Amino acid sequence: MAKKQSNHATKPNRSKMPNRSRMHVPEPPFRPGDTPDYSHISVPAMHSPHRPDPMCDDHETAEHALKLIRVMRFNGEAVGEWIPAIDADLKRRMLTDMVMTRAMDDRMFAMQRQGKMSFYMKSRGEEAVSVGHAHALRNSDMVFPTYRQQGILIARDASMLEMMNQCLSNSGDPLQGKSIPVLYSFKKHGFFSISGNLGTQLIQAVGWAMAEAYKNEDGIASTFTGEGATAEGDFHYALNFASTYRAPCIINVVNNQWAISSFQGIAMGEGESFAARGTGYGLATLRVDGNDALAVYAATAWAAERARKGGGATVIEHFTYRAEGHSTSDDPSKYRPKNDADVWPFGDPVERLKVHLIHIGEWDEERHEALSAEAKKTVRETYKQAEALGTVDAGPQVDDFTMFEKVYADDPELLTEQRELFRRELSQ
Amino acid sequence: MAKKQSNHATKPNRSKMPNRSRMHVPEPPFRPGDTPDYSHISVPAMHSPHRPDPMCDDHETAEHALKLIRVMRFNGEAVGEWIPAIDADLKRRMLTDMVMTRAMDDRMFAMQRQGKMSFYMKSRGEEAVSVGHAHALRNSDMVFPTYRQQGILIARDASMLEMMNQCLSNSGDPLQGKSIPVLYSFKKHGFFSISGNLGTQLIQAVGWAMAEAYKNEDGIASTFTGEGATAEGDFHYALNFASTYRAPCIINVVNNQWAISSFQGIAMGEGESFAARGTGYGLATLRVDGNDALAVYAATAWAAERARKGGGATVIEHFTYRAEGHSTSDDPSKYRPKNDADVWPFGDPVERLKVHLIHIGEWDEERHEALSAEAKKTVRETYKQAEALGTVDAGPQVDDFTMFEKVYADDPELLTEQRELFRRELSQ
Amino acid sequence: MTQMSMIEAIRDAMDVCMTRDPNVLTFGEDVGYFGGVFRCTAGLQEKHGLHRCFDTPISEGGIIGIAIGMAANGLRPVAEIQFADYIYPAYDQIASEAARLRYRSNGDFSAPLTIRTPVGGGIFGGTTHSQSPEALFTHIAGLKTIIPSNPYDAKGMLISAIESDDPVLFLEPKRLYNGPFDGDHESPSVSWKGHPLGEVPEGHYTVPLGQARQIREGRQITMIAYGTMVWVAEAVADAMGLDADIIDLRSLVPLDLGAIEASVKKTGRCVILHEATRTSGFGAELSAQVQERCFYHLEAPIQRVTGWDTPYPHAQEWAYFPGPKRVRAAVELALKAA
Amino acid sequence: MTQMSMIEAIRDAMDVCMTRDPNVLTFGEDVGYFGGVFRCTAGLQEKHGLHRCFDTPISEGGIIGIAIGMAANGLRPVAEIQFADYIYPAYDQIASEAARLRYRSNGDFSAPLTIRTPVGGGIFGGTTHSQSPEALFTHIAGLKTIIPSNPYDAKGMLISAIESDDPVLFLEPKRLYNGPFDGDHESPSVSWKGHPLGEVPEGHYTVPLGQARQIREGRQITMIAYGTMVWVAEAVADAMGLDADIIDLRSLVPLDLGAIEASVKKTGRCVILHEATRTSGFGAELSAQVQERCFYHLEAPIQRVTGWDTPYPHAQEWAYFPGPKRVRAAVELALKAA
Ligand SMILES: Cc1ncc(C[n+]2csc(CCOP(=O)(O)OP(=O)(O)O)c2C)c(N)n1
Ligand SMILES: Cc1ncc(C[n+]2csc(CCOP(=O)(O)OP(=O)(O)O)c2C)c(N)n1
Ligand SMILES: [Mg+2]
Ligand SMILES: [Mg+2]
Repeated sequence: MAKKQSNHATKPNRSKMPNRSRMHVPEPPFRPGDTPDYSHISVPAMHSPHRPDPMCDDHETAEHALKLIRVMRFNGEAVGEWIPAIDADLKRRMLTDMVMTRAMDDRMFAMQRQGKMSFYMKSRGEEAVSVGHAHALRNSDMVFPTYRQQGILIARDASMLEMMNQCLSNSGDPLQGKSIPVLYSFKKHGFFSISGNLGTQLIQAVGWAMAEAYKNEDGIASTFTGEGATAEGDFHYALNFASTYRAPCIINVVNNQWAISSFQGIAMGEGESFAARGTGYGLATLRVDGNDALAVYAATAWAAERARKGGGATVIEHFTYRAEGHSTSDDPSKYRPKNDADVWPFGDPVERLKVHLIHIGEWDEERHEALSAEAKKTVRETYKQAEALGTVDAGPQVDDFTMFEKVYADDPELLTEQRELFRRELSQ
Repeated sequence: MAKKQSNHATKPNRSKMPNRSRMHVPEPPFRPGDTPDYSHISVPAMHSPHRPDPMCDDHETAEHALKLIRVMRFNGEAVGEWIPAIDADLKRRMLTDMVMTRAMDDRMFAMQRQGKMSFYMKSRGEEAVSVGHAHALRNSDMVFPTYRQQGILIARDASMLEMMNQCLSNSGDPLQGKSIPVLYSFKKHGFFSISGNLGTQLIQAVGWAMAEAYKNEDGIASTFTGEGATAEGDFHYALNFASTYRAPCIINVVNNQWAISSFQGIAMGEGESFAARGTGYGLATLRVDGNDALAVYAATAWAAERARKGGGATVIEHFTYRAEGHSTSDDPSKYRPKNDADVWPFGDPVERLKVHLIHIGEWDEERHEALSAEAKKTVRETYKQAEALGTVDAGPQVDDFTMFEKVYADDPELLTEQRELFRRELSQ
Repeated sequence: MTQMSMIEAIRDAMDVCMTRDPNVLTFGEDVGYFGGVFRCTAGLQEKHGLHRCFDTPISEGGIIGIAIGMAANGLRPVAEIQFADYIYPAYDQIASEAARLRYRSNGDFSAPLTIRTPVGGGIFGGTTHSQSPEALFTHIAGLKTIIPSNPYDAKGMLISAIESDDPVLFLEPKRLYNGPFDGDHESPSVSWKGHPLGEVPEGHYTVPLGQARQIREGRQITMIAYGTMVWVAEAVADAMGLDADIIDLRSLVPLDLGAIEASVKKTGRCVILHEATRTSGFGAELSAQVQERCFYHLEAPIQRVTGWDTPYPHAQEWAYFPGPKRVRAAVELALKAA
Repeated sequence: MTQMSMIEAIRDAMDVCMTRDPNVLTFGEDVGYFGGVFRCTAGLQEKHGLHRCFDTPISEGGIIGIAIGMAANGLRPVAEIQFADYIYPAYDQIASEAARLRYRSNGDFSAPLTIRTPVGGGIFGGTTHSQSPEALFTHIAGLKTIIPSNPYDAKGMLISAIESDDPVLFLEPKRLYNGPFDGDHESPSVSWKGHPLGEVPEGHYTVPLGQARQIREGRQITMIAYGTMVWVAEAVADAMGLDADIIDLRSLVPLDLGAIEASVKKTGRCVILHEATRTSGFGAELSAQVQERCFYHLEAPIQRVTGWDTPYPHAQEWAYFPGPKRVRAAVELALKAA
């Protein structure tokens, strides 16, 4: 069969058992012990597709679903039609937010290893996606994030102390210990409560966006999923309802190549891109280099304009790489080559924005080092303040009785009874 | 915004309330009281897309998702690359099956109106889809039908008496009254038990097909959904899993324009075809004139060959029209113009195959009348036999105790107890 | 006061709320132009506009998903699920999301939506048009589950549900849409016309959630029911000449434990009725509660009268339905026992 | 006999079945190369081949959907749902399809699949990694729901489940994966090594579904538990020096009513334990059954010890968990009463 060239080479069956089955199971090109080589993935240098008018017919974006919007070359030069009209201040701000996000991640990961919290999830390698995206939206646009968009909170000036308190489930935790670390909720920053259940928020975001239109307001919603979770029904619901009601929203698929231990081919199958999933629904579709903060900004701004003007939803695939383990519970060396992240051909998003800023004469190595040092210091000091408010297993802690609160708007009789039972249990 | 031409004109808001909302809600072009005019829907006469090799790259079928495969012109002439290589005997057999299906539908509908059964669903206007499809498969290929593919059973020589017995829930009902009318199950005819829950069987069919491949057998599965039910998550699961594991199956969307009272635009949104939903998953996609039995046959044969040879799944949209109410519980004049079916520009599937057979000199009006009369007679006589075995409220009936059977492979203690309680209840 | 069927009462509740509050809207499969397969939303689109009463794709998960997003964004969506048997694709959105949003965000967000859906058998709907899945929802902390048995309650409770700051599942016993039903399917159907509980006030009123309705007072036995079974209980009490306390729960969560406890402490005997499958039905919770609270007052084992532990069959519908005979047998057991 | 943790026992059961029967296969999220986030399928892909142990898209509904199709087509699929908290997107496929297929087709088709999924708290998993949704499945006629409490049962029951001609939901108390757990989270964790129930036969054996295990014999009180709570019950019985009958149900549907009835008729007192939310938990059904069958033998109200009617909180995990204190209080109530 003349099936198209796939984005990933397929490996022979590794099992000791002969496989007479005709059932096809996709496998990643490289496993532990292999030497990864991504030369089959093309890194388009100057080949960003044309930038159509944001109110164009969705057809005009069909090819965008299969190409890759890029702005920054590896040498720092910005090229092509998608160069966003933003000044150096904003670019430096984006760099700062990305560096800060990474510094916080590193600290929290280390503290989890020391038993200060039950769990943590880093976003290393994906900082450009959240930060670039956030800066192209209005702060009042509601985002429905997954657990890997902490950069949006940083970009929106959320209190890092409150974020840390949430992770530590301490006495300052705005969620009073109810949720596991990183499942933030910050309505005041247009950041919807993150669900532990993958996918569910995609369609909720569409409902939120429909409500904006219903109320004749011009806010939009922006929702995120990993490429793995696109397989949930909610993804289909979101695309379908967004299309039917022309909901003003952006549906972001962060394709970081991995869903815990499963490579993106498990969710993708014979498809070619996750953005292309949107084509059949009549939605606009963009595919963007997720390690290129300016490209992410540009694609987001395009989609936000389209949504705000009544043009309906855009599916954006952010093509990137999860540079670390899935979470503190994960060891990626069990299922992919140790140096996989290093040989990934799209570089590091912080480095790339830095090189660009230097290239245009708005940044230098010293300032960058100062920024990194400053970020680390801020994080360290903020963490100290947070720890003073307690950790998951050292006081001061959340009052246990808070667990009975906020189940309903007001407590039903049964819960009052149970609270009393618990009081007696404690006094035993 | 230069949005593409939509397949349906949109109507102004009919409500008495001023609508300041920006939320878009699609509406069908015509409602009761309107004079329907489908001249905006193009009926391609000679423009069937090219017939690629069934093992082609799925890309090559992307345009097929937006065009319409047709074989028969309205004058009966067969044209284009998709003319199937079948002889007049098989064509007459298809015509016979379609006529028989319609005759049975008419009779059962009338009998439901007389209270002989609780419910019935006709397939008028869609007979070519089921019959044309069935004849292009092997009888051993498992179909996962909806409630509107009774033509497949007729085409596969299932006993009409058994079908009627099922509808009557009488003493001869192979399902012993457990299921409502038309939810047939005929494993011996490769006809999977129909679920009352829409959509669910799409992904089950993919599992069935995976099992065929797993066992290294060359059977395929073919599954059906109405265009309305494509909005269920199961549709997405089916496309995704079929793509990932290259399952040997066919995913049929019967777009009969209506889902009870909702026009196809509610499910479709800004999309252009239901076949196109498959494109983003890397599946082959065909769109076929569902009132053209030869085109349905040709598309099915193509997809079956592809699946059987290991080329994976095809999504086929059968573009047709539900010529009657949704079911005996429905009154379509409440939501669409009374003559909508008559002005639908693709004609009647029985008529079209008949005209073709006459055109090629293999049929004439007399034979057709004889066939119709014969079909009516067979149906009438079979129905008499069925009624002699009981109806839903006149004996002989299914023994009530059968309701406790087949819940599990063997009865758990609790059910034995409940059966005993029921025995006592009856003897009160 | 006007005469209303349960369908009209339900429609009127939505109409009243939509008229008072521009944030109220309703949608679901066939809900818009057509007005719903049971006609509960008939006329609402014409009156309130296309954007306030509209059709959705056939996607129960999607319907509840958008309702959550809308509710979190300040609207008061009323979502219809065409039959309760089709609510399962939305189970995750209801149980993991709507019911959890307030808790997991510690009150930062909430999802005050109402889900309406017809339940119960009696219309020859077979396995997939007859189910009563209430117990599957009463186990979900954060969700309210209610079920009226007559037009008056239906309207007042639906208004309460729409105005509630919590997600509410509003179950509509479809066998009661057009009239009360005493459980005898062979007797001619009765309409709400002329029935005192078919007398419904015009305009706005509420029936508070969490309060049972005492249908009649008695000292001999307590009959706890909801939905269709309320009427079967009454009919059996009449036929047997029972001096029964009959409680129509109306709200399963929150539950009116006070009413239940007071009654069983008085009568010492208790029969619980529901149409759903027996094992792990809501009757189990009621039985456990009664036994925990009234143990020393019980003079006989609490009896459960329920559907069997099988799917709801089609032809054997009336053999499955917990009709008067099954209720009578249970009452006799509850009375006979020492 | 070899020493096995519960994880190893579960893996071994699959290995044994896959070795004996080429129709057995297993799949789920991260199940293939990696061997599952709890490592239950580690090594099975390498040993049995890519097509017999593989990764799936993150789509619980899809996973169960293909399992149904495969099972109907003669295979014996074992599907893993990564956490029971994520089973709800598959609820429709399980309840409306797997559990109904035999019935609605009157035996023409059936779906003999096994669903494995970890349940319960105790690992600081918060609302979405701690749930015990068993009651939601015990209400579904046509489905079997089982839950082992130790490696020996886990292996024997999983083999029975895979060989069962009915769909089986096999719940794995994740807090017991690596060792028994007495409910005191502050004491050091214990391993299955050296524990008698960590002694597992090699090769094929079965533990029949529907038979409870009598953990210990006593005359004073009956403690009914399953999963993690079996160990908490034992610990409390030890600490209090109870002469208790402790029953590990193992199978919730089908239920070993004989064992329950015999025990409570003997002791006259009964405490029921589970981790799930109280309202409409499986304890309600157990309480109702005990009350119906043993009413005249009961000397005190049946007590339920459960999680609270709230989501499973993160930081307050041990305040939510029905630990030794809560069990002790219930036992005291059951014993004190007349
Ligand atoms: C409904 C559901 N199923 C499974 C999980 C367990 N789980 C958590 S993260 C994850 C992988 C997600 O991968 P992806 O969507 O690619 O996001 P990424 O972690 O790469 O950002 C899985 C399977 C879950 N949280 N929810
Ligand atoms: C899960 C589910 N939701 C809703 C229904 C109710 N229902 C039955 S048929 C139908 C319309 C289906 O329309 P479509 O898929 O286009 O099929 P058609 O009837 O046109 O063949 C609806 C909403 C159902 N059976 N199952
Ligand atoms: Mg990922
Ligand atoms: Mg249709």
